[in-house]
Amino acid sequence: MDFDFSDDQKSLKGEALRFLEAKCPVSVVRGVLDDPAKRYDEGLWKAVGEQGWLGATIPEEHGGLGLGGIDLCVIAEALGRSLAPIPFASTVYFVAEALMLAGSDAQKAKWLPKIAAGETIGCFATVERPGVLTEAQVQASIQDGKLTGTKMVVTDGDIADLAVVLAKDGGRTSLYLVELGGGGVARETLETLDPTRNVAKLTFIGAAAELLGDAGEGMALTEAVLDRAAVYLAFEQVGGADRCLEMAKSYALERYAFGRVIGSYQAIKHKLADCYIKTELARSNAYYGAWALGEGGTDLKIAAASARVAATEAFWFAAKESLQTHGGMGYTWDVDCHLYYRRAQQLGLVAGGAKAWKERLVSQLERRNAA
Amino acid sequence: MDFDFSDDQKSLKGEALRFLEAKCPVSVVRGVLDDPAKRYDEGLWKAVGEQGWLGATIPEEHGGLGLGGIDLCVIAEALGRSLAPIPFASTVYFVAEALMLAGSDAQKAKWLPKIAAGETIGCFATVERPGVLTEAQVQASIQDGKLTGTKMVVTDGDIADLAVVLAKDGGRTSLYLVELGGGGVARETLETLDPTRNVAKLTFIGAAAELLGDAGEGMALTEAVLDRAAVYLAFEQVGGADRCLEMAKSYALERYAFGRVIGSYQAIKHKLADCYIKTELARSNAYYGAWALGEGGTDLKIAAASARVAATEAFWFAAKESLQTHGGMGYTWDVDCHLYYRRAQQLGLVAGGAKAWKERLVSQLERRNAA
Amino acid sequence: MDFNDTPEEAAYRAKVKAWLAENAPKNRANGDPEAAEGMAASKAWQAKKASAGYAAITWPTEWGGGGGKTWQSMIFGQEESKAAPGLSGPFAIGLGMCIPTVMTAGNDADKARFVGPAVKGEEIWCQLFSEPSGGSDAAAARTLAVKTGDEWTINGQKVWTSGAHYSDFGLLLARTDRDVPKHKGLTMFWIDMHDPAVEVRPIHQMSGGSNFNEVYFTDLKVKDSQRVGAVGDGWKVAIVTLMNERLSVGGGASGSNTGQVMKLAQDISTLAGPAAKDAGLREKIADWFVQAEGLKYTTYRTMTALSRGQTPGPENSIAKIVAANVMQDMASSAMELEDQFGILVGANAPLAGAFQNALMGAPGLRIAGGTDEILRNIIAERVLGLPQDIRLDKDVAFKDIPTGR
Amino acid sequence: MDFNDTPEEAAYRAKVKAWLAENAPKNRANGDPEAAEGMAASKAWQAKKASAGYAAITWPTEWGGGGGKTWQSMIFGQEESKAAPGLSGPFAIGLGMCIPTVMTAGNDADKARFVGPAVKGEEIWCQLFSEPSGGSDAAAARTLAVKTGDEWTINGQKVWTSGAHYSDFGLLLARTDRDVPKHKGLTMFWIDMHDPAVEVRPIHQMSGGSNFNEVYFTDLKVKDSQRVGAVGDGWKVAIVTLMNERLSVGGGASGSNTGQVMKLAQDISTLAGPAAKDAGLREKIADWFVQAEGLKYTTYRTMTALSRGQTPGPENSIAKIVAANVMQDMASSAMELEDQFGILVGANAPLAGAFQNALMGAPGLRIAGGTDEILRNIIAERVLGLPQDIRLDKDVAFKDIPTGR
Repeated sequence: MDFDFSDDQKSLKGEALRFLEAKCPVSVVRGVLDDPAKRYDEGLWKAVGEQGWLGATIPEEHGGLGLGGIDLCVIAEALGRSLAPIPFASTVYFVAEALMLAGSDAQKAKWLPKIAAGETIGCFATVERPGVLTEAQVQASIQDGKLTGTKMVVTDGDIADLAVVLAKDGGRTSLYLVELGGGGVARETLETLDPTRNVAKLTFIGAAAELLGDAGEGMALTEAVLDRAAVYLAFEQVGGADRCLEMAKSYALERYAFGRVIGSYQAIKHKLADCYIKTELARSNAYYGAWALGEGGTDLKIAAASARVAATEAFWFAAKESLQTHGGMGYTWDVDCHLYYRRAQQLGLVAGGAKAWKERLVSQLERRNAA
Repeated sequence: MDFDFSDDQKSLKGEALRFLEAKCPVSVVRGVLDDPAKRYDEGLWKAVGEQGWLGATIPEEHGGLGLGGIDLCVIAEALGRSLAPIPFASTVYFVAEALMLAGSDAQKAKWLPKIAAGETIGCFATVERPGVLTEAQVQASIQDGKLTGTKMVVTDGDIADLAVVLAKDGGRTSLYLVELGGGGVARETLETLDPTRNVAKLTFIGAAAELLGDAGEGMALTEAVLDRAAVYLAFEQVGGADRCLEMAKSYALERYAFGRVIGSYQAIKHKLADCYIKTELARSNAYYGAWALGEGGTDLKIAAASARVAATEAFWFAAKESLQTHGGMGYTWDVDCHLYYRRAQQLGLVAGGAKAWKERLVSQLERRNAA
Repeated sequence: MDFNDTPEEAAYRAKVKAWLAENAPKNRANGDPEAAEGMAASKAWQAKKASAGYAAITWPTEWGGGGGKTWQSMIFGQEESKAAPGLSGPFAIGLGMCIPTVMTAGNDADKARFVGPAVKGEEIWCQLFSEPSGGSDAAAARTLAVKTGDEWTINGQKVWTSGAHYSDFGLLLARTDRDVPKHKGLTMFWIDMHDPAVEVRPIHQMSGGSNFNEVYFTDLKVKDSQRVGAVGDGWKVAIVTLMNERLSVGGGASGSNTGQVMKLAQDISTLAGPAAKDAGLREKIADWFVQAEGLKYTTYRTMTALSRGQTPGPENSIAKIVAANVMQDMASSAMELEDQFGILVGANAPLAGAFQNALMGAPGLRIAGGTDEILRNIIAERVLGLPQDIRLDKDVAFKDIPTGR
Repeated sequence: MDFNDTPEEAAYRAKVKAWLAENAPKNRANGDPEAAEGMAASKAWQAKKASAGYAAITWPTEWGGGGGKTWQSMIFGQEESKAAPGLSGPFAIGLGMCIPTVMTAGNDADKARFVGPAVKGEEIWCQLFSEPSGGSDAAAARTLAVKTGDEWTINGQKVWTSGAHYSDFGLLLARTDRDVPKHKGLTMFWIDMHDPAVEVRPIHQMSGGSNFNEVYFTDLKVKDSQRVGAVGDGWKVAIVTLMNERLSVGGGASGSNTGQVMKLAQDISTLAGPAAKDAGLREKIADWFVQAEGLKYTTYRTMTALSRGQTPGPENSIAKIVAANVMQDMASSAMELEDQFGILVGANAPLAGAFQNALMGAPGLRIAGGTDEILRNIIAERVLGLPQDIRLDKDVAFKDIPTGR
């Protein structure tokens, strides 16, 4: 039994926190928020690349650090805490993971080094309609090796170089690699609740597409990618929730009402205790998810869903109640609460909402019980 | 717009409260709780009968007071508050209502005067299996005018003289009147969470049964009875919730911890504020239900379901958090909190649980929206 | 119990409806008070109401009111909200809070000067109580008024002031004595919002909008005759203002908005099938519905009490706390149903982003006019009779109350 | 991160399992300590464990312990809970709380006298802190000890005492000075529970059971040598006891019990079809599951810290508050699913009334050992560092603290 980060992982975490405190103060986040033309912070992206984080789990032979998933979790927690406005999740949790899960040797050799070096930004393009992603929803199709169709709500779709796209070829749903700089691709920026992260609509009209993984395995691979991404995202959410609790705590210790700090009132004390409870439960579930990254199978499916459900709840609760603790100040643009309130929704929805993950979790439990 | 009880109704309420304070102190409730042989308080039953309450809504021609449903609501609120351990709901909200809804002139003339006079106790026997009552569940059947089958969880089944039973004759599900003193009826007391109310299993083996209402209308009539009963029960629940809040408030004002009354701590203040909020929402929904008793139709179906959902939530919350407010004392047998904790479950389940009523509510809303 | 009008009510409603049909502006281009034409339309409407006795129905006719009953005012409000929605907005604070305070505590000259123009919509008022240091604690006001001769000099800052940028006058709570306990050192004044010593700055809200202002006073000179009530009586006067706020029951709670969620659910799938058939969602809809409808019927109970000439009970104190939390919960649940699309706002989002807008508005509703926490305290103390929180700021000179600064 | 044993851990676990397979009672008829044969079985088992060094694994061998590590104790606990469940129960309070207190604060004679027999299961201890007047506030103890010569006379009452009826000795917190502030006037004693001046009365719980007692002292005479720690140091000593309580991480949180709800749902229908397919129920199951599993993994984190020789963080403070509320919510939701059958208990109820039993037990769990409210306060103050509640009972002589009497 060893249910904690190793000393190396703890020191990586410390390093990541210090790095982001220096390179990603909230001014960097607000720089993207306030400037509609700015879709991510390029300086931070470059710096993060130089740290080697983009290739954390990419094998050394492909230019990565060859670390384990747990190491990436540690980085994710720091990124979530700092609201880093960069296409890290899309590129690393989704596209690099998809390549490592399903890519051919040639595909890995071509793309992983570029991702590790920060030269290629990725995006994951699956949904077309509101509601949970289902196979029936997928209309994008391949004809003569060319992709035609529209993908909505593609995070980082405006800035990505490479998309992993879910599409149908005849009756078979598969994943495809599409270079967005090629022809037949139109992009349109979509306005979202969290302008610190870019989202686009991608329209493909006969764009060149290359099969990723086996034909017909598109849904299964998508789920496998989502499971891994869910664990990393859960660490971002826990990092965000931690920060919300800290902000609420500091404010509660400095803000006076009726002659004493508001942190001395039980209404605030117990609200923040509940916030702590939810965050610890999320952290423990996320740890289990981190462990399961190395296990795969049903363990990972259950752990990923648990981590996502608990972390989505924790971050949302922390974000909204931290804002509430700040009172009127929390409702202003200039105080940072709303950045977390927005990001809690962004992270809670980007890999699908908690409701769908609860259904996935219970289905897996049923399957395990039946086995 | 006149959305409150009339002066007459308010004075009836005051009278009912004073009467029950005198005739149904908690010692009467505990008398039934502590004595397994005692299935209800016969003295209280007699006294309530003498008040005329059993015939409140029964027409004067049948020996009742001929009052409206709203008047009965006022009485119900007082009964719920006092935890009256008598077969009032079974007899009045269920059986008398079923007779008034569906009985023939002869059936009304035979039974309503006896109910009004306190000579006949009724029970409503529908379910056979765990889970929501559905037509498929009904196995009890009529052959040659005789009833055979088993009904479970029949409230007041041990003490009733007359049962309204849901059964099938061939393909048609209908309600039947069965005199329990006749042959072919076996009764077995069932242990429940709330021993202050009697519950039995009724086994019929060729018992004489008389059709109540049109053949094949059994499910529709059952729902119609449940709708009316739900409104009356909601008032009992609001009465119970009120009492729980009062008990918690008094205890919070007299119990000291750390040198001051516990009611001065926000944890308790805000808990009781939430209790007040839920109870007021329940009261308002119950008022709407009371009004709708006179309207019937979709209005009543929506109002009854709303009243039941809100009142079940309010009483359960009040019962469990009033107990919690009492701390260790609340967990003892000698303090009355558990009587309300038990009754909150009894009232919340007796006409079907809130989950099923939520489904009924939304179905009705859909129907209304479509119309 | 009866949801229908009494004959007397029905007759009044018919009269009101006829008048509205005749007089309410057709094809109103823009009721937004932030735009010049919208404000002009509002002022014209208010003048028309005043001339017909509908501007302040319950006030005596000698003050420009209608000399009517509370139930008449409620019926007019219901019908006006259908026939001329939003137009009366800019006058609500003045007629609902400030002018009643002047009428109760002001001097005769002020009453004569201000009531008429306010009723007719010629002058707009704002309320200047909240300060940065005391959002929940208005009696902690620090804005300082110092008297020299017959004149006061005011310095300080107010915050969360609705309509300050289009107001002509403001009712200002200021500290006039720092050496006595906080509730005793306050004094109320009216001020001219057009004075150059008054600066109004909009507050940029998290939702992007600006419905409130900060208001700064730099050596604002105010005559002693602008005092409303006695020196040191400011808190007593403020309570009059705030009581009037609590009594101004609006056109009624609007009931549930669950229909919108049901509409959304018809077009969306969950993993198990159509969302409209999802039992989890259906249970939530039922829960929201009974809460929202419960509030609506609670308002009816209050209106019934007013109709009967009774003082309403405390039932209405629960409205905001329930409505705001249902709004936030419903919005985030609906977005969860939209799944990845939930993050979109505006035209690309389902139902044109209605739930995303609600999500961004809800935190403000949970805070403005008393946070959830303050309201629970008020219910516990004023409704349930539980003890006040332990106060460290009573019987202490204002200047000695801990503030962390 | 690794859920598997290290080689060292695996070797120890194998050794423990072999010993347990050899020594644990087969076909144990009755482990109920309330029955004579059950208590005899418990005492025999404890003696056997002591002779093998498993009775107090982390204690020094000179005190009858095993001289081992915390991680060994955890592994033994896990395996013992499978091989010999419940048998060690009667000794938990003595070995977990009372004896460690004697070892820390007691005199040499007491240590020599009591540690050995307690380890061997020959003598059972109970803890006498809580009183009727101060359930959440143990320092408010009023049981009075008055000294005459070398002897103390004790009068008063304790409450919520587990195992008092089968205990041989008790650790008693008594008030010895009413003229100093509450935390300063307390003194700790050990007492003989068989003394006729001690009366034990079972508490009749709302669930029908009696797991706790009231204990009355009427002129109980106690020698000054029975004092544990200095006069007036009782609260400091009590904190040692309570700290040991917090450190005694048991065999580990058991994880979720959602399987039982899923089992129930397979046999039950809702209006829309089989309950097992009901999305509302499935979402609840997921919520309960992640909470229960979250607690389990939180325990693992604590155990890992102990294994590594670190002091665990405060994570474990959340366990009871979460577990008790999940238990209550799950029970009432399951009963709602059973619908009218939900009111039944015992054999006629679905799953033999498991959820009804849980419903009746949950309120006790939410209260015993610190209410939800006290625990949230502890988390806020000790974990988050927020200020203590304002105390009116500090720096005041105990006799002058308001009690309402």
